[in-house]
Amino acid sequence: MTAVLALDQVRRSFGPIEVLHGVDLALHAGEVHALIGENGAGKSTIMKILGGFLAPTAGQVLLDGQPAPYRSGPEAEAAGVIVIHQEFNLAQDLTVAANVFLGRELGGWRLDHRAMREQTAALLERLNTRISPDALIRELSVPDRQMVEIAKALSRDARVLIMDEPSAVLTHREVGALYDQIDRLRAAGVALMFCSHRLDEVAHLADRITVLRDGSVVARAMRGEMSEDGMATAMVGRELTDFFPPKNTAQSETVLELRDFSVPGAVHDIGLTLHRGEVLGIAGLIGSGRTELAEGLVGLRPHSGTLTLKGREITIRNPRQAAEAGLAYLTEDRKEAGLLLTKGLSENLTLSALAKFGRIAIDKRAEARALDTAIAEFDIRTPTREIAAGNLSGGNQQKLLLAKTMLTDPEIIVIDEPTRGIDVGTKRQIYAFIRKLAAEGRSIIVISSELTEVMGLADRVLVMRQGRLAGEVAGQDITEDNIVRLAMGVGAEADPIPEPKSEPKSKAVTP
Amino acid sequence: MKRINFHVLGPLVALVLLILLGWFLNPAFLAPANITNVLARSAFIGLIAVGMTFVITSGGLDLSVGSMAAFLAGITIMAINALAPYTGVNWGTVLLGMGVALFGGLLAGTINGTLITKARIEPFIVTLGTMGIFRSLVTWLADGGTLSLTSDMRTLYRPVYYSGIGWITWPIITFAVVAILGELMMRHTRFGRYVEAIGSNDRVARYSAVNVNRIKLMTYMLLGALVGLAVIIYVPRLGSASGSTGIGWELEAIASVIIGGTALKGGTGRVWGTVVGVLILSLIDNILNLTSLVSPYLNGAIQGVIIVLAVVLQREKRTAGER
Amino acid sequence: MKRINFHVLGPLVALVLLILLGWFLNPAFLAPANITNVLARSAFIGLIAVGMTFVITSGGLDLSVGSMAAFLAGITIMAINALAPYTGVNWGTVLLGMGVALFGGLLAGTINGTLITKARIEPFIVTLGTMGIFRSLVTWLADGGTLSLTSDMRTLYRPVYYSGIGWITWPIITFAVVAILGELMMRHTRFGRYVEAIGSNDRVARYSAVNVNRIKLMTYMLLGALVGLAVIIYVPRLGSASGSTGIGWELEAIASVIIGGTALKGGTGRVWGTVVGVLILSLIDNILNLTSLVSPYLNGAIQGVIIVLAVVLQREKRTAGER
Amino acid sequence: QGGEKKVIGISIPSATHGFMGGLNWHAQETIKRLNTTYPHIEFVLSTAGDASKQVNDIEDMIATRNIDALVVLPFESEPLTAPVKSVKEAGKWVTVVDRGLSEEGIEDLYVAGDNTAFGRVAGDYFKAHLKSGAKIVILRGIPTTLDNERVEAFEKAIDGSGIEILDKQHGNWNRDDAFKVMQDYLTKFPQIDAVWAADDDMALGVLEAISASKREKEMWVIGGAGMKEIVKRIMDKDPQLPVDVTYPPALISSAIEMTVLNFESDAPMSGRFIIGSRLITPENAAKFYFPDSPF
Ligand SMILES: Nc1ncnc2c1ncn2[C@@H]1O[C@H](COP(=O)(O)OP(=O)(O)OP(=O)(O)O)[C@@H](O)[C@H]1O
Ligand SMILES: Nc1ncnc2c1ncn2[C@@H]1O[C@H](COP(=O)(O)OP(=O)(O)OP(=O)(O)O)[C@@H](O)[C@H]1O
Ligand SMILES: O[C@@H]1[C@H](O)[C@H](O)CO[C@H]1O
Ligand SMILES: [Mg+2]
Ligand SMILES: [Mg+2]
Repeated sequence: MTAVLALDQVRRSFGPIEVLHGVDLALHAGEVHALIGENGAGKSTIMKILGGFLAPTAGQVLLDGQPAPYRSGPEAEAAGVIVIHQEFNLAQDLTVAANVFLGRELGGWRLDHRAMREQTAALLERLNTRISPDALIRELSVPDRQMVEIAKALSRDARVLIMDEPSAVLTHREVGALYDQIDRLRAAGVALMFCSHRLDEVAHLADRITVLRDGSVVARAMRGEMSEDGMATAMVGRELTDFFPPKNTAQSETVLELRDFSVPGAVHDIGLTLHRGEVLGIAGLIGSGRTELAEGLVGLRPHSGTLTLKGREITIRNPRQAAEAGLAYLTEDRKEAGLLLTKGLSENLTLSALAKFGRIAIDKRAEARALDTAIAEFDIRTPTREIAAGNLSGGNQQKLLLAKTMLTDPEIIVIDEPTRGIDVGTKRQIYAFIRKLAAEGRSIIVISSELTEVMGLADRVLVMRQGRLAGEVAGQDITEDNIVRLAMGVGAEADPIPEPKSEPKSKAVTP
Repeated sequence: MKRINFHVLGPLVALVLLILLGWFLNPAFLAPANITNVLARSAFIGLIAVGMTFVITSGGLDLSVGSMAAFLAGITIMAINALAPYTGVNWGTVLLGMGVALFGGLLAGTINGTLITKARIEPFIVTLGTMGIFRSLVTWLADGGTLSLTSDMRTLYRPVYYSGIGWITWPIITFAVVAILGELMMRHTRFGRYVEAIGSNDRVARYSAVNVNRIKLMTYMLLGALVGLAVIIYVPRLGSASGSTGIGWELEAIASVIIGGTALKGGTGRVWGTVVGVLILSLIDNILNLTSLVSPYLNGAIQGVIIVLAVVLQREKRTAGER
Repeated sequence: MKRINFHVLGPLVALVLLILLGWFLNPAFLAPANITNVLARSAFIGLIAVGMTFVITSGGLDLSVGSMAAFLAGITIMAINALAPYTGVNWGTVLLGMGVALFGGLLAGTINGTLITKARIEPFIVTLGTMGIFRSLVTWLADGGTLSLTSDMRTLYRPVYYSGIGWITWPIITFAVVAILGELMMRHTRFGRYVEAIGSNDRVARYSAVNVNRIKLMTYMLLGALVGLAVIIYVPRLGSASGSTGIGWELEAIASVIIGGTALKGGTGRVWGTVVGVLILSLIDNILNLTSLVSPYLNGAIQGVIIVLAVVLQREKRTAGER
Repeated sequence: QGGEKKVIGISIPSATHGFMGGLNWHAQETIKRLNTTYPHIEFVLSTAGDASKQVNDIEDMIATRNIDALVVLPFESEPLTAPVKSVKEAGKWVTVVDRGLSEEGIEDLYVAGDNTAFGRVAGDYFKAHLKSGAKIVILRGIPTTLDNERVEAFEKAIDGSGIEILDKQHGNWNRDDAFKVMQDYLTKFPQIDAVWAADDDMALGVLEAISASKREKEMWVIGGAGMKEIVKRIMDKDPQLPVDVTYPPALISSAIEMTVLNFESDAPMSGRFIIGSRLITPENAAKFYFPDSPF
């Protein structure tokens, strides 16, 4: 069986630094190929090379055994090689339908808006989402944008579909829809490749696994040949134990209390308490309002209700007031709201905490030291320190964002998708770090779409549904089943989106 | 567009308020003669502003249009005067002159567009440069003075500005047709879609197999051609051009586009809004002339205030996390 | 900065080429008198352009600076003339006048900035509006004519433009000090850092607890104050102001900023580049006066060509391998 | 020939409207002509779009061109006064043209039109040819001192005649602007008996607006300066354009020539030469008609 698309001894350098050292790789029709590796190992670079978006510095790309005839992404697409990039590739000012059909609009002289809208709606339907084809991309949440990317890729006539961390920002429900589509395409004979840091997903989907470390292939396996532990070990190069750190008991002191907290149009009458030293998880489906709640909390969105911080009622109208009150928020939208992609690492690192680096003049040496610390503490892998943040690998961008948030030394930290796109090894470090913060007496709210993460990390889990609190689970009751049932609407397995009105304000499921 | 966005209609509201104000201050304001005057005068800036909408929507800018208009008017007049002795005083000669204006505009736009896309220089700088160049050239061609059509050609060509179908004169018809075509082009053709996509994010457009440079070039060519068209109806009005023709048209055109709701940074174009913007600007002038409320020295101040107010009406409500 | 970026040095190369050209055309070009002249007259636009660098870097724009300068010069002159009879013809009166200019500039900048940040109107529109307003006001204050310092105040104030430390006159000193402070501010202070952050992505800045509106407002206030400072050294030069003072300064200032390598879309500011840009623009004028090679009608064309060429030198190479 | 080498600097506003265009043309023609007559005299011409640039030009002439004499048409009087004064103080010959300096006694030679007369001559014509109760409109130039002088003189001249000035807006010495302003006057005022357009460029825009509204029979128009198209129409007895008031752009030629003669002849050239504004009528129009001039 000859490969549809393959790499032959491919090398790639950025400036003086080589990041791929002679990679061989083959994608076969009707097969799902997983590419795994630590952050910065070179996965995205490989995918860009396969898709024509980057040229190899040495070696070649083979399509059907012949040197690939394309010189650019669009040419590759015309040849049936489609890439879903790790970073979004959508025009913010255009509608969902316009983005899905960008470059291949339907219609003659006059665009056939209706056909494009209908076909887009059908694709989205297939993915089981409620996104409107007429919505502007800028109005969509991060996971919704990912779903649009997937819909866009599905709409093309793919022989090869390459997906760079397609599930990193998706919740349980959308991930299911994605898997269905992958199965369907595999059955139709498409050659698929994806990368992911969710190793259970890799085990579930992949027919073939390639493990990359520091730009070289270090292991290959077929379905069933490699356990999740084996994958982790191969990626990191050493054994990983104790994935989640042990939970410690939170103190009884309440540091934060919300009553009747609402964010117009998204969050309704939320009441919650957060204790010193506690890790509070928030779970829910896309659109359940978790992000809006967090953004309301730190003053990024208009809100109503009362917020009591260490016994004092305060108002927070903007993130600066939040920062002054010791409250920090780490956004899920790393590219648009988290990092200045064209700026250097230290400019990004110190932006929120610049006041610490000098009253008037910025102490650049202190900044450099802070970067050293951050690189060490968060294991940021970067070819050089002079790189622009946007040129870091996706996972390393996430680490930089974490480091940036922590630099403000907050007492209460709201983290939206803390390990989005982060490799297993580093995840473990981050979990340990979060625990350490809690042990120091800080309080952390973790919003995560990865159920295992919420379950493994949180002392208590709040579940949101349609902008309201659906319930709370703690201790032994933190189980996947309990959380999913609350997120979907209690006891309604068959009906994922029931009517919102009749629900009680908050349903405690505490033991 | 299903839901009604108040801010989208902002400029329209401003326009209606202005019309009511004009009518209240002087009933002659709504006389057909005045309406013809105002609409016909709006046509030059209007045509240019429609083209400018595409350029700005794609993320570009063109400061050279005023000087380009002067230059094109100059060469059109020189061409007609030079041809008339051979081709005769007839419509053929006028048509040749029109061809010079259109073709010259297309060429001028191509020069701007090529420098911007091929030589990759900021549009602001390229068109600031060509702005100086075109104006110098026309001053030089006119020897510092005025280039005028010979009086027989003038008489022949004149109706193109002043006549039409009843009170709807040719400039008005041209402007209306171009505005409608422009709106259709922006909304319903690939070209319009690509222009918006490029202005929104040109990397995304490039990745989607859009020929970004060609589309950008085309926006400048379109604008150039529309400047040529504006010149075609400008020349018969006064029959002359000089170094002072079209001074400040670029600012008026850009202002109309932005008042109409197109973002200066590109991505969303609204041709009908531009038309409203053009009308708002010419109405302000007209109303100030029709009333003598304030010292004429203060006209500029009143204009300034109204421009800002017209845009206040279309402020967008803050969305997610934006404040 | 470790490696030398050729495109960063582009404007500097253009400047050096221009200096060599000037020297070649006329050796008197390098005489101290000429150098003093050129540097001193660059100071007005220079001061304004340094302020404009911050505004543009933060993603803003200010079209009103030329009219603002005219207006401030007008009220400064009126204030000095009005005060002199009471406070006497002395430096105290001049200082009060300077205070009017600075404070007026700060206030004007605050108005622009507030409309932009609080009322959330496009900077282009706000400052197009205030551009008209300031110019109208000065024309109105001057009754269509010219506002002039009384001759005794004029004589007293004059050395502020014409004297200094040897050939280094006060305008040169002021410009140099402001340029250095500006460069330090952009590179080494929180303010500069925030300005760049806001210009490169204001959402990220907001999420990073930067007070975006306050910083933006401050850029307009800084620019206003620098326009005031420019007026302080402009008034003693000509001793008068009128409706035509400062016409086109906004374009010159913006062009200097962009020639200097600051992107019009914001995010990266280069104050030293702006200084080079200002010098390039004033040298072009000066060089055109060094010989009588071309028809004065074509001066604008030559300027245009040089501006474009100066920027060609700094085109960025597309990153290798990206496609 | 072969006299002493001299450099004469000429600084004038750039050709931003018809009149200035004419002035620029005359300056260049004169330089060409004098260059052949006096090869040892070098001319340095610069044009400026605003007062500040004009001061720069003059500074450059002193610093790099080593001029012996300066012929200057100040963009504005006040701002140019001190810079021109320092040229004089540096021992150069100074000729001022048209717009006088704001301080007396600086220049050696003053060659100018008469702005007061420009307004008065027009005003006198209105007074003589309109009945009491007649209604007129005025188009003013760019807001400047010289425009103010003209309008004041005009208003003074018609004082007591019973002529009513309906409105006076700025047409900025520009055809397009004048066209628009006149269109709006025509909308606003049902009765207009005459128009003082105060500049021939504006007069052309005004005439066009009137003819588009088909009200040619109702009113006549008076411009100013002596543009060839206008003079031609007066020669042809156009009833809409009965007369014009001169303000010849050629006065720059006289100024340059007299400055040259100061160096080349023994005749004393200093003093004031005011070229009065005269009325061009169909009878004398031929004398004012120069078909080759661009103005
Ligand atoms: N344009 C660029 N300039 C410089 N270095 C780059 C550029 N793009 C990628 N790199 C570097 O190449 C290396 C590989 O990056 P790549 O994005 O392929 O990693 P990855 O395996 O996808 O990681 P992640 O899991 O974090 O997404 C990283 O060190 C990255 O910093
Ligand atoms: N009731 C609703 N009806 C329609 N759209 C909604 C509703 N609630 C939220 N949305 C939209 O759904 C999107 C996702 O909301 P949000 O970001 O708060 O979800 P989330 O719970 O944080 O999940 P995630 O961050 O994983 O998307 C937003 O664009 C929001 O406007
Ligand atoms: O520029 C003006 C006018 O055009 C006028 O007609 C003559 O005087 C000049 O100074
Ligand atoms: Mg990656
Ligand atoms: Mg979320």
